[in-house]
Amino acid sequence: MNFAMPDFLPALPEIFVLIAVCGVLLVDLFLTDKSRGVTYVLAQATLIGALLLTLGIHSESPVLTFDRTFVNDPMATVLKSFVYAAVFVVFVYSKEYLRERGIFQGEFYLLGLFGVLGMMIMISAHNLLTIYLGLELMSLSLYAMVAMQRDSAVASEAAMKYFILGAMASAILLYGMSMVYGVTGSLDLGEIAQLVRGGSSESLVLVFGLVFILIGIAFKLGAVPFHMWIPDVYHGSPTAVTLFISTAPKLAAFAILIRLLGEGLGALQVHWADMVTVLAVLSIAVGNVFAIAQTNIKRMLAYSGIAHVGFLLLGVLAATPEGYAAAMFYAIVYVIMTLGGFGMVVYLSRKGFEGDRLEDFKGLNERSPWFAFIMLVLLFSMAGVPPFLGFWAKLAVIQAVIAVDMMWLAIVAVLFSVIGAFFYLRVVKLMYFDKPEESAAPEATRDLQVLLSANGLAVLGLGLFPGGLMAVCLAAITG
Amino acid sequence: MLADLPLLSLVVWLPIVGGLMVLAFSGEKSVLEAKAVGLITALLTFIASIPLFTLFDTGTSAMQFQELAPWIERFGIYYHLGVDGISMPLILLTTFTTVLVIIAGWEVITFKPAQYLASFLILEGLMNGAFAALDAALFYVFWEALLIPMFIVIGIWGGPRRVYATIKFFLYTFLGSVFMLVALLWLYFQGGSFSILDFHHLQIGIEAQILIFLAFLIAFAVKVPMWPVHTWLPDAHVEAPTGGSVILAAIMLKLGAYGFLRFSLPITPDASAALDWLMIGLSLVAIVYIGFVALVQQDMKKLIAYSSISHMGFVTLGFFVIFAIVRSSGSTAGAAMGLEGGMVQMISHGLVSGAMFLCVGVMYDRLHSREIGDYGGVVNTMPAFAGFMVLFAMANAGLPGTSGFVGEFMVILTAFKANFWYAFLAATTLILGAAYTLWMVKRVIFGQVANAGVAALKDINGREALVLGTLAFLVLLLGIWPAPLVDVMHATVGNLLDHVAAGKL
Amino acid sequence: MQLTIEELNIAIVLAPLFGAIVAGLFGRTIGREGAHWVTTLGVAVSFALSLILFKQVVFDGIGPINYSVYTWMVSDGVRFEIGFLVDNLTAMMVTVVTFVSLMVHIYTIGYMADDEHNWPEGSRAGEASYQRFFSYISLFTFSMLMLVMANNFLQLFFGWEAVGLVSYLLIGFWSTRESAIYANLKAFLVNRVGDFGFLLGIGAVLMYFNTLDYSAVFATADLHRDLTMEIWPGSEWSVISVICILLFIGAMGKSAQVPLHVWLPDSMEGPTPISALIHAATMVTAGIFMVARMSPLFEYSEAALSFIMVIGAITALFMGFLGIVQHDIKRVVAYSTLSQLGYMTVALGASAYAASVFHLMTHAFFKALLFLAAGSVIIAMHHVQDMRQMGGLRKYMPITWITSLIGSLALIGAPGFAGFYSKDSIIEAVALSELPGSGFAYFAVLAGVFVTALYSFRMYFLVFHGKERMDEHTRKHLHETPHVVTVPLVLLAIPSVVIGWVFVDSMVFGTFFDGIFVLPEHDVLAKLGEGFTGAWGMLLHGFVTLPLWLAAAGVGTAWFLYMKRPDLPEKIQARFAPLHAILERKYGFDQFNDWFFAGGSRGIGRTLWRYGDVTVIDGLLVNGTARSVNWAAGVLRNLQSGFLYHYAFAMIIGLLLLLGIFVLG
Amino acid sequence: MITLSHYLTVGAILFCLSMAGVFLNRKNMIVLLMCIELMLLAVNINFIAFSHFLGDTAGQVFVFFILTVAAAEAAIGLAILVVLFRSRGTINVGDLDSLKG
Amino acid sequence: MTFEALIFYALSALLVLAATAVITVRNPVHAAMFLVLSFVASSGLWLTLEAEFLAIALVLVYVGAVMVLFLFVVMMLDINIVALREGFNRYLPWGALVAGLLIGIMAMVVGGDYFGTQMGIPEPKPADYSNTGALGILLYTTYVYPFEIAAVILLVAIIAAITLTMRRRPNVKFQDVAKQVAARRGERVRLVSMEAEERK
Repeated sequence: MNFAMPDFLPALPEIFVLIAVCGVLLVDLFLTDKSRGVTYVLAQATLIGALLLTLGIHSESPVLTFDRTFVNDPMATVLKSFVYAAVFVVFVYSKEYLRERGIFQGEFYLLGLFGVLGMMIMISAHNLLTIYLGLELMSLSLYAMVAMQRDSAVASEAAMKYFILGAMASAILLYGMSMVYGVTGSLDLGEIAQLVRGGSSESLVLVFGLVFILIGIAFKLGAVPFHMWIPDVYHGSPTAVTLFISTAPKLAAFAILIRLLGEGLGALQVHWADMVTVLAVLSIAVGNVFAIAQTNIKRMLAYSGIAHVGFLLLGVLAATPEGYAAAMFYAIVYVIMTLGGFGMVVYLSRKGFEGDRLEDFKGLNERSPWFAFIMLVLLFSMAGVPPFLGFWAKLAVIQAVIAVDMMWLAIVAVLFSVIGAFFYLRVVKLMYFDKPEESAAPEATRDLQVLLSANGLAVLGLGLFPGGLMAVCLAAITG
Repeated sequence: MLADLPLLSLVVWLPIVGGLMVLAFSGEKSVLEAKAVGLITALLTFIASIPLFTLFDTGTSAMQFQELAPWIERFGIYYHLGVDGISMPLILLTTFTTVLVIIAGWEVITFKPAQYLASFLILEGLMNGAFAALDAALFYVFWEALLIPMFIVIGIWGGPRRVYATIKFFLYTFLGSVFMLVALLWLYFQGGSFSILDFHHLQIGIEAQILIFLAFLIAFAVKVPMWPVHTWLPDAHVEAPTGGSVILAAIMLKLGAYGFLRFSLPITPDASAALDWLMIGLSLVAIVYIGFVALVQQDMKKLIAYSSISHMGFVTLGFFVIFAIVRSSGSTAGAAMGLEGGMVQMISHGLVSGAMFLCVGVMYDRLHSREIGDYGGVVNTMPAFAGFMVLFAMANAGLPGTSGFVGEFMVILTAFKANFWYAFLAATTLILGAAYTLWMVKRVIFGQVANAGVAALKDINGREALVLGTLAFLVLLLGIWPAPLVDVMHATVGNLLDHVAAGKL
Repeated sequence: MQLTIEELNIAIVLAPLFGAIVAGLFGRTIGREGAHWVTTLGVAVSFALSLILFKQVVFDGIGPINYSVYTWMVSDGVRFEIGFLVDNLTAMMVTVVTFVSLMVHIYTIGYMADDEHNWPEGSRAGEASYQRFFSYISLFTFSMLMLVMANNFLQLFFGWEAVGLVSYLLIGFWSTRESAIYANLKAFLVNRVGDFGFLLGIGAVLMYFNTLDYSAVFATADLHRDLTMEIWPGSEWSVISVICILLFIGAMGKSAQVPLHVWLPDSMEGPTPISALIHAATMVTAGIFMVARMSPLFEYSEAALSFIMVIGAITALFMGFLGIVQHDIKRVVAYSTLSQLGYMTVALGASAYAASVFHLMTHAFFKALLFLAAGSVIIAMHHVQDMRQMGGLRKYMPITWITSLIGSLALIGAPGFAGFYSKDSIIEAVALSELPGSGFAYFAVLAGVFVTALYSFRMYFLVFHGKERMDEHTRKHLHETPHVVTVPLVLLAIPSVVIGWVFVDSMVFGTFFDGIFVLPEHDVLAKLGEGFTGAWGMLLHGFVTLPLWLAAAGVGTAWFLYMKRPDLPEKIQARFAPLHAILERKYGFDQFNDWFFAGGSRGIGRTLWRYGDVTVIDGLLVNGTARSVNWAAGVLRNLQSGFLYHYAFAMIIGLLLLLGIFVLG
Repeated sequence: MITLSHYLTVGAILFCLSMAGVFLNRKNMIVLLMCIELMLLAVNINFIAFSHFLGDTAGQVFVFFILTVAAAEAAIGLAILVVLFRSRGTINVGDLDSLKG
Repeated sequence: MTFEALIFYALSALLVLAATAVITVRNPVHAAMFLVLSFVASSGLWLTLEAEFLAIALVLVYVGAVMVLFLFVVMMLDINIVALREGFNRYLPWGALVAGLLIGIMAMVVGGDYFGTQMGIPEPKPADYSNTGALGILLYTTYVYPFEIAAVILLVAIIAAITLTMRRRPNVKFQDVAKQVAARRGERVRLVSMEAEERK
């Protein structure tokens, strides 16, 4: 039996992150709670290093290695880079928050970095097996992170729900994978794509498997009706963890969506496009309508996230490169906006005060005009009002839908976005039109303030010049 | 030399940058600096917009002062600005009104004045952008973005029901415009470009045209506003601070009408022709129905708001009667006056309704009431103000010699050519407009001093006199000599008319 | 310095405007003296120049002048211009207007001298009211001149509405009086009803002639005589008729013809000088002037002419009746004005435009005279206007008495006085008209003569003769009014006597009004002119015609009832109580209008607002949608029950659904 | 004769049963964890059956990994369960409803 | 019915019954035991599918380790069993309906022609075929990358489990042998001299 040494280079970032995490793990063992900052710095350094490596080995065309179980292509490069960036921001935002709640532990960063590794694996997966393992690596880390605040009853409840439903979703996904495997006899996405395209296989069973796979991914993305964990988990988790869960994993989930549906089962597009349509419409509707009734901003943002996923799926269901690019753009934009949104919650919070009720935003304009403005930008961006970034994301996906002549879908989407605008406006109303209950500006560390400002301004700035990011996404999809 | 400057970019971005600078003076100690920066910015913008008029070539229908730069190449979106005879006067109106609004709010706004000024300046830039944009996506960006400062303005500095009003305002208009977005995207796919001028020449079948037209209609009808999607306006006006009402009435409503000229008519001429009955019907309903409704209002701002709707009915009537004329005569002769009349009405309404709202604002600042019943005999304590009020009321009632007359006159004359009954119903505004306006004047201005509040009123100060006087001058000037305004439109309107009459089928 | 004719015209028009602006904007600075000087001088200049103009146009025969001053606007190939058309008709009107206006200006100096007493304590509106008043009447003069000198419909409409505006301002001059501001709103709105038609008429002109220039329209009028249009499907209307009737509706408003007359009596709430100037001499005759000016159009529409004649006849007779029962001295004159306007209108309908305009001119003088005389009485009576508190005033105010008598005689058409020539011409012309309705019209104008005489002399006797019914205090202070008041009376009395005699020949039967066009088959005046033997002949002939005896009978009746048997009127009143009630209520027009139009509009408005806007659109559609979305959100959120098994169940259902749709389906 | 279908049907039944178990069990969280294990078992049966009938060992490799992951999952699941019990004193599924709406 | 079929049906029935019992029995300990049974039954099924290594691994790993863990937790948490059964029957019809429907659809698909007849029965592997060897070769060559990931996953599980469950309670008393050994006399014994007290 010949065993050729695989090419490790494309997987360098993964390898680096793994080694670095192990290093951090060891270092952390010898740190006292006072010097826990070192772990934080190391974790951030790991992310930066991974980013540099990822960009360094960037390749224009797909490079497969490890017996075709791993792929490095432009999409992987872009998505991974944004994953690092998102997690970097999450770590910055959450540092003070964790410290105030006594969970500023090395494990948070370790699990976070393992989660990042899982996402990287998902993004670069080219085999059903690696997809599954990446997904599990990420999910397990996330489950644990949610439960980390052990004395919090809601956090452990959230973790339990997340875990049970997540495991169920994994099983469903696996069931779908088994069907695909059973029909094609292969786990390799490239081979599967070829076999499916060849049409030699039974399409009914494939569609059957497809449904399960789609549900698995839909769960991770949080598409209706597989979304029910999202509000509870976002709400129950410590905000720092909510930040983490709600951002970077979406990019990874998007990646496997493209890998599985776009690359692997692209030939079944006629079938899954309709399924995705159903999910998209339901997500947009449920997300926007349910959000109206919320009184907790984390919950509200959770529902808003569900609606955003619906929009993202619009780009996917178009099943064109432009559509995928639009969806990817949407995913990235969503991550940027969500970081800001939950970042604001962190900003408002302090020891013993979560700052996650809507009323907590009352009169923010008088307490801190600048951050009220940042939140305003974020909210309008989420509502899809130009000139902010969120508008371009919506524009891109709606355009993708119109390009495939699904006008009705575009109209449904925009109609619900109007309903959605209402609850974003309500927050603006609280911040700007209501009187504050306390007058002092919320306290926050300098790095949080700077980064949060940058985050908001990015939404504005990229809104004014979205062309670059769009081009990046298109290039990432078309190669 | 002057023409080489990117004038349009200047009038768009100068106020926005200025507005952001004003925000830098948010502190309580730097109120005066904030005001100074705000006023200077507004004045500079106004000055920058003047060459648009003086250097304007009335002989051509082509876009002038064009600026073109790639913006988002992925979608073929360009930063493309330019003005023609339709948009140029509106930009001037915008820059001018903003100056007045800033002066008018000078001492009145004490709560966060820097944010107030910044909102208006940013709003100004965005409105100028919407008028100047020649790229549909760019237009849409401006069109939507300007909701935000207005939302803030009404919400922060508005009256007791401001939250309801401003959210209603935002959602209403947002609802309207998303349909336009879908239509614009569809058009993009037909021609592969977002250029409005390219849209004009797209060949589109009649069914598609009708759908596009309806999508545009929802967007623009809400903004104009046309019956029955007008109910946001009275609320927004009533609750908005004076400056907000002025900008809303003077300029924002014009955006909707402008949209009809820039989008609906040239892009979907055949659908416009096919559905002109609808548009004319809605316009006439606006004129008559709203006229009656205005009659019974007890709140001055609400009354003026309703009168705005009624007056905007003339604008849309003027735009859409042209088809009936073209149909009956087979040529475009006689139709241009409708378009030009609608345009003139837009400008005039901007001045007159702005002035009316400022008048109400003057009284509100003193007595903090907009109820007609709380006033009476104001002339006894504010004679100079009463003079202005009566003048603007007369202009609102369409008295010849004031600008209010010109547009209505032109539209009614054109409507007569289309159908006697169009003109008949439109002309009822002569009676209704006078009735609701002058009845209000009677109850507010004339009569015995009604109560101690009125007895204690102080007449307008120099600042208010300056604002109202400037408006009075323009109202009279346009009434006595509208030719300069109308002349800049001829080439553009003629071209538009030929284009629309030719159709696309 | 020799002015060109163009400069002359502009100067005539602008001189009053200048005065108005100076007095209006800088009234406080220049003070009362300055204000009345600048405005009076402005009008005086205007009057002097108009005399020059009259001479040049009428006597030097430089002919009709038609030119444009500036282009107001060009749209759609149509040039809207501001310009002047000056022919004999215009010249006559300009002269009359400036003359009466000048008289009124002078008179006002006296009449308004104590105006501050008319304002409540502390009202700042009363501070410069004197200056403002002068500004307004000068502005009125400007507007009226613009109206009569217009060479196109646009400018006509401008003047038309501008005089309406000034009328509005002046009726409501004493703006703290509820009745005044009610009256001025009413006047404006009723006028607007007329303008509504007028504007539509202009629209029709533009549509069919594609120009608003008089000369161009008149030149092609006959080409349009057979054109028809459909107002509603299946009905063919003559275009010219439609245009003419629409335009005449405008005239009905301005010249207070039934049923749009209701504003005029109420307009007496304004100060007396403007009642004289605006609501008697000039503005109200704008409608008459307009129809005369449009004669080239009206001639082609017998339907319109008939309509005009009938409306005029109704006004002439029935408004006269109302004069009999009024007690307010100014209202009597006002109803007499209505009645006289009816005469003029009837003449228009009979195609006797020249007679109509002639009557317009004579009426301007004697009615201004009567009003100013009434004003003089009012001044003397310390602003008491009720005739029941007067009587025997001739002893105290001889000049007023004499001039009033002259005015009244002129009004009833006593032979030799101005009114005789004009009124007789009208009656004779109507007799000759063959249009439908002319019979009724003839009856009305004849009966009107009697009625006119009756109410005129009723007033005369009640005011100047008989018992002195005023209170002691007033009587003590009774004396003749100052010269600024009496001089205009005298100056107006002169033309009231002589003007008819001077101009009847050229104006009614000659070719003076060269701008007036009459079709040969309508030309009653030409027929009448065949028997015309000059002013003397007409005077003599007058003694043998019915009108004179009717007038005499009227005077006699008045004398009998109010001098001889002052107790009788009350008895008659009691005897014919229902009839009297109808007259007291002015046929119920006001009540009907208040109830139907004012109340109805408010009712419609309220209904549309409450149910249309508030309930249906806002309540049901807008907020209803918002509410239902909110409600749905509130209810649906219960789906998110918090229970894991429900979440799992949702996933299973989702799985089932997708399988069901895509695998089974 | 026992065909692939037979095995797959067993897998399907097992899968559905365990899913129904998640839905039906309203009291004990531990049983939910067991149901998850059963679901994975069902998938494993599928993979092994396919692997056998396709003559391809990759399916078995997959099962190998699933087993590994399932063990890890069980560990974490139980750890969360312990945390939950410590913080709330119950593992009753029906009591876990403080997050809702 | 062949012997193989008999075994298949027997094991399948056992599996299904055991699984049903897992979700229906009251006592979690019993449930765990039934789970063990179902693992064993499926391990038997896997043997019929010539997956010897996995069959053994299943028994070893699951029955031996995972189930012990389950039981350990069950015991540790000491849950009131009686209260845990309410409401089950109320939802049973729904559960049965949904499960039945689902089984129907799934069985229809997987029991269809494609897997039923089109896919033939493979030849049995030769006697010297080593399932473990084949698996091992694949695992360490083709699937080395997933193998590494699996290792990481286990590491995460360790870290997570420790993080979540290990508590350092400040006032818990425990022995630290190293500390005990390193103790010096001076740290433990303090010699004090005190005055004798007088008896009261």
